[in-house]
Amino acid sequence: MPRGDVLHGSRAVAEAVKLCDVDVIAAYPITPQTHIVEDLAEFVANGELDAEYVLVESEHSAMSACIGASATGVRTFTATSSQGLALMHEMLFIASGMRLPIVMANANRALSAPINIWNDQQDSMSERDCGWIQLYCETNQETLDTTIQAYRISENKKVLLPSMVCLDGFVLTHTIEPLEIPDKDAVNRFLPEFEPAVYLDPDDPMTLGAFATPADYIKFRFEQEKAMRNAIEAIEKADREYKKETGRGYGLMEEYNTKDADIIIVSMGSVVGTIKEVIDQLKGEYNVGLLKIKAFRPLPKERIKEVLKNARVVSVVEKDVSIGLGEGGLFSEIKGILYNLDERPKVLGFIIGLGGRDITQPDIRDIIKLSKKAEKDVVDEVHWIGLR
Amino acid sequence: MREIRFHGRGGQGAVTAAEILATAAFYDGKYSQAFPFFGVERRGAPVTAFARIDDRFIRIRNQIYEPDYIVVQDSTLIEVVNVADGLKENGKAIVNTEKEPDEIGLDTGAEIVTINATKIALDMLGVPIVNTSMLGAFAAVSKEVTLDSIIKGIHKRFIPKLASKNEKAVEVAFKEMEARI
Amino acid sequence: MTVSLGGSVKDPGSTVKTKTGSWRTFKPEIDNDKCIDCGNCWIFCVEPCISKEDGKYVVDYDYCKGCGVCAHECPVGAIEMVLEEK
Amino acid sequence: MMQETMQVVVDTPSYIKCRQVCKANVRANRCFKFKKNLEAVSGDELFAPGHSACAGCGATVAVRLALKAAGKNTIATNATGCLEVFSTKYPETAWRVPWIHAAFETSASVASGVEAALKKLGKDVNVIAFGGDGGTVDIGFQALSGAMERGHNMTYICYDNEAYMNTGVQRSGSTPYGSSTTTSPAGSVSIGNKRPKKDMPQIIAAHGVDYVATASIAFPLDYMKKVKKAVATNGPAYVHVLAACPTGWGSASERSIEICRLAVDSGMWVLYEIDHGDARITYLPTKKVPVIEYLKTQKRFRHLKAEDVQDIQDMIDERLKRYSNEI
Repeated sequence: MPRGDVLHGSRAVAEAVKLCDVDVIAAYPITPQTHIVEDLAEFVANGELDAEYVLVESEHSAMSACIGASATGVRTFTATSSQGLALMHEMLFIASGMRLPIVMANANRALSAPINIWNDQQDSMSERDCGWIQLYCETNQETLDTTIQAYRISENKKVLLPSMVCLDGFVLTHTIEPLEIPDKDAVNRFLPEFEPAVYLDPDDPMTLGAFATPADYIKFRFEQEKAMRNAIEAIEKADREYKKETGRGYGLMEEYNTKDADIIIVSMGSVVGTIKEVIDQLKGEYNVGLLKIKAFRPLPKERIKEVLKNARVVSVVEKDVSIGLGEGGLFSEIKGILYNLDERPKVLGFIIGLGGRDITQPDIRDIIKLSKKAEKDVVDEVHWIGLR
Repeated sequence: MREIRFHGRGGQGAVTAAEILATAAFYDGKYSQAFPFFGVERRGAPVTAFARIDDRFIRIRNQIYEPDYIVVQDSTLIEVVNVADGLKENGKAIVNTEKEPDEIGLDTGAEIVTINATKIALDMLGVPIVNTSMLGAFAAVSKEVTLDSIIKGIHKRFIPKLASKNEKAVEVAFKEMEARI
Repeated sequence: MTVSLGGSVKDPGSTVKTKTGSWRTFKPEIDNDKCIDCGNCWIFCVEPCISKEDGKYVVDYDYCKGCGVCAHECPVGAIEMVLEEK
Repeated sequence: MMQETMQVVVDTPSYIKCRQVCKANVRANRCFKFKKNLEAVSGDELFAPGHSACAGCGATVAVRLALKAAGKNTIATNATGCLEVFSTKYPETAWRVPWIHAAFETSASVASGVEAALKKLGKDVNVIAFGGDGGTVDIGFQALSGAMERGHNMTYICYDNEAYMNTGVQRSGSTPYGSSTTTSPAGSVSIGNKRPKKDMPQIIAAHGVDYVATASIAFPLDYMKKVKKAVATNGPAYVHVLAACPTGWGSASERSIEICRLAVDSGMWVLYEIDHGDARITYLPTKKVPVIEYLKTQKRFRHLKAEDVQDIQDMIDERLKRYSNEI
C-alpha cells in the first residue's frame, strides 16, 4: 500500500527545495518547468519557505543570479528546461568553474526548431561537458529524493560542483503518482547547514572569477575533473546515508536482471520504468536486463564496464542525437567504455521519443527483438524509432 | 492494472478528473498514476487525460492505448475523436449525454453507459463543468474506486466552497448511476 | 601545480606583487617647493601610486607607469616628467 | 559672476579653468575650497596598483574613486572587459573589496543574486555592479534592465569609454557619432560611427530607478558625491561615468582627465542627476568650449571635416537645450 501523498513531479521538486531550506531562488518560467517555480513562489508567499525569490528576466540571469547568491554564501536553487537551459549554457560553465554548489532541476524537453514543448533529453545531453553533475530520475519519488541528495553531493567539500536534477518534462513533471515526503528532521540530519567554501564577504575580501592565462587554465579544468571523480564516491555516500534516513536509495546506477543477461538495455530517465515492465513481460522468451544510468555526470565508467562486459548485445535507448555523428550521446559513450575490452558485446543505439513521441511497449519489444537478432546477424548499428 | 482514459474539451477539467481519480485510488490504498496528453490545447479543444490504478507501483509511462474505461465528458467529441479507440471489449464507456447508449453512435463492442452530467453540473454547480459528476458516475459504474475517496480527492483539490458543491454533484451522479445499473 | 578552488583569490590587493614601474619611459618628479598641496595628482592618479607622506606627495615608482596625468593636472607645474635613465 | 565662480569652486578641480574664470588670485580661493572637500575623501585605496591597465586608463580612476566613495563595506561585481582583465589576472587581484566576475553580460544579474543573498543573510553591504559601456548598454542591457526593474538595492556603475576597448576598439551602442572604431572605421564614404550614442541614463531613468546620475572622472568630487548618494539609495541606482581610454580614443595618456573635462565643458557630456524623480544639472560649464577643442584631442575624430564638426556642434547644442528644458 502506498504511503505519503500523490503529487506531480514538479511538486516533488518544490517539496525537496523546501525541505532543504534553500535561501535564494532565481528562476524564469518555461514549459514544462513552470509548476516548479509556481509551487516555490507559493511556498514563499505563504511563509512556508523563507527564501529570497528573484524573478529574473531570463534563464541567463537566473543562473547568473544563482552564481551571485551562491558566491555570497547561501544555498541556491533554480529550475529550467530546454531553451532555458540552452540560454544558460554560458553560465553553466561559469557556475561549475567557480565551484559553486548550485542545484538546478531541469524538466527535460526537446530543443527548437521546430519548436516543441514535449519531452526528450537533448537539452541536458547537450550540456554534458559543462562540468555539472547530472542525475536522471525515473519516478517522482526519485526526483524528490535526488533533489535533496543533490545538495549534499554538491556541497561535499571534495566535490563542490553544481548539480542538475533531470526529470522528464510532462512524463514526470505533469504526472501525479504516490510518493513519500521525508520528514524535516530526517532531512536536517542528512543535510548539514550550508557552509560555503569560498564566498564574498567584506570582512575577508576575496576575488572570484579572475582570469587565468594558459599557464593555469588547464589546471583548473583538471581540478574539476578530479572533483567529478570524487563525486562518484560522494553520490554513493549521500545515497547510503539517505537510505538510512528514509529507506530509499538509488546508487549511481541500477541493475535490473543484468546478471547473466544476453541483452542489456542501457537507458536513463523515466522510460526505464516502461522498459522494466516489458522485460518482465518477455521473461522466459528473451533474456534481457536493464542498466539504468542515474549518474550520467560523473559517468561511473568502470562500474558500467563491469556490468556490460559479459552481455552479447548492449542496446542503448535514448532520447537525444548528435546530428552529424548520427548517434546518441549515451550510445557513443557506452561504446567507448567497452572498446578496450578484448571481447566486447555488440552495441546498438536506439534514438527514440524525440520531441515527446510516446515510447510504447511495442517499441521496446521491437528493440529487444532486434537486439536478439543482433546476437547472430548483422544489423544496423543505429536505429531511429518513430520515423513513420 | 486498470487504465482509464478521459476525453473532454479544454476547460472541462478532464485532466483534473484523471488526477482526482488517481488521488481517490490512492486513498483506497491503491497505487495510481495520472497524466494529461501533454498538449498545448486551449479552451474548447479536445483534451485527453489518463489514469492508471494498480496494486503495485506503476512503472509504465506510455499513453493508454487499450483502456479498460473511457470517460467521455462531451458526447459531441464522438464525431471528432475516435474516443473508443482500443477500448477493451470487456471495458466500459461512460458518456455524458441526455441520450441513450444506442443513440450516440459510439463504435465499440464494450458496454456503454450514459448520464446527463451536464444537467447535474448545472443543477449543483451552476456551470456545465462535468468532470466531478462524471467521476461520481465512474465510481458507480466501475467500482474501481470508492465514492468516499472520490469526495476526499475533491476536497484535496478544491477550495472548501467549491469542494462541497462538487461533492454534491458527485453524490447525485453516483446515485443516479447506481439506480441505472 | 596546485591552483585555488574555482580560481578564487584570497589575497586582496595582491597585484602589488607586480611592479608595473618597469613600463615607464618618463617618470614624474615632484618639486615640493612648488607644490601647493592641492591633491590633484593624488586624486587623479590612475594607478594609484601617489600618496602623502609627512605632508608631501610622493610617487611610488614601483608602480608608476609614467602616464603623466599628475604632471598634466598639476596647476602649478610642480611635477615634471623626465626621461628615465635605465 | 559670483554664482559661476562658486559652481566652479565646489565642483571642479580644474585650476586651469579657475584661472580662466577668475584671472587674478582666485586660485587660492579655489584651491582652498577644493582642498577642503578633498580632505573629506577617504585615503583608503581599495583598488591596488600593480594591475595591468594602460598608462592613463580612465576606468581605473572611475573604480578607484567609486570605491573611495562607497567604502570597504562593499561587494563589487564586474562585467567582462578591460577592467576585469587588467585587475584580476590569476593569482593576483587589485581589488581590496570582495569582487566577482562571471560573464560579459552578467554584472547586474550576478549583483541581483549577491543582493538577494545579503538580504537573506541580513547583512547590510553595498552592492556595486561595474560594467563598461559594451557590458552595459549592449550585451548586458537586458540583465541590467531586469535588475533595475526588480528594485534590487544595488548601484550599477557604467564606466563609459565609448567602445569595446578590451578587444581592440570596436563600436558599441555607446560610441559617439562620427567616432572611428575598428568596426566603424572612417573611410572615403563613411564618417565612422553613423549613429548617435545611446542615451543609457535616460533609459534607466525610464525604469523609475530612484537615483540616476551622469559623471566624469574629471569631476571627482561631483562623481564621488553621486556614488555616495547612489549607494545610500535604498533601491536601485545607476551612475554613468565617462572615462577616457587613451588607447581607444587615440589620445595622449596624460590628457585623460583633461579630455573628460573638455567633454563636459564642451557639452559633449552633461553632468546631471535624477534623484527620486527630481532632475537637475549638477554642473554647467561657465563658458562653453567649442566642441572642436574636445574632438581634436583624439585620433578617433581626426578624420572629421569642418562641416562634420559643425554637425556635432549643432547636435550638442540641441541636446543641451533639451536637457536644460527637461532637467
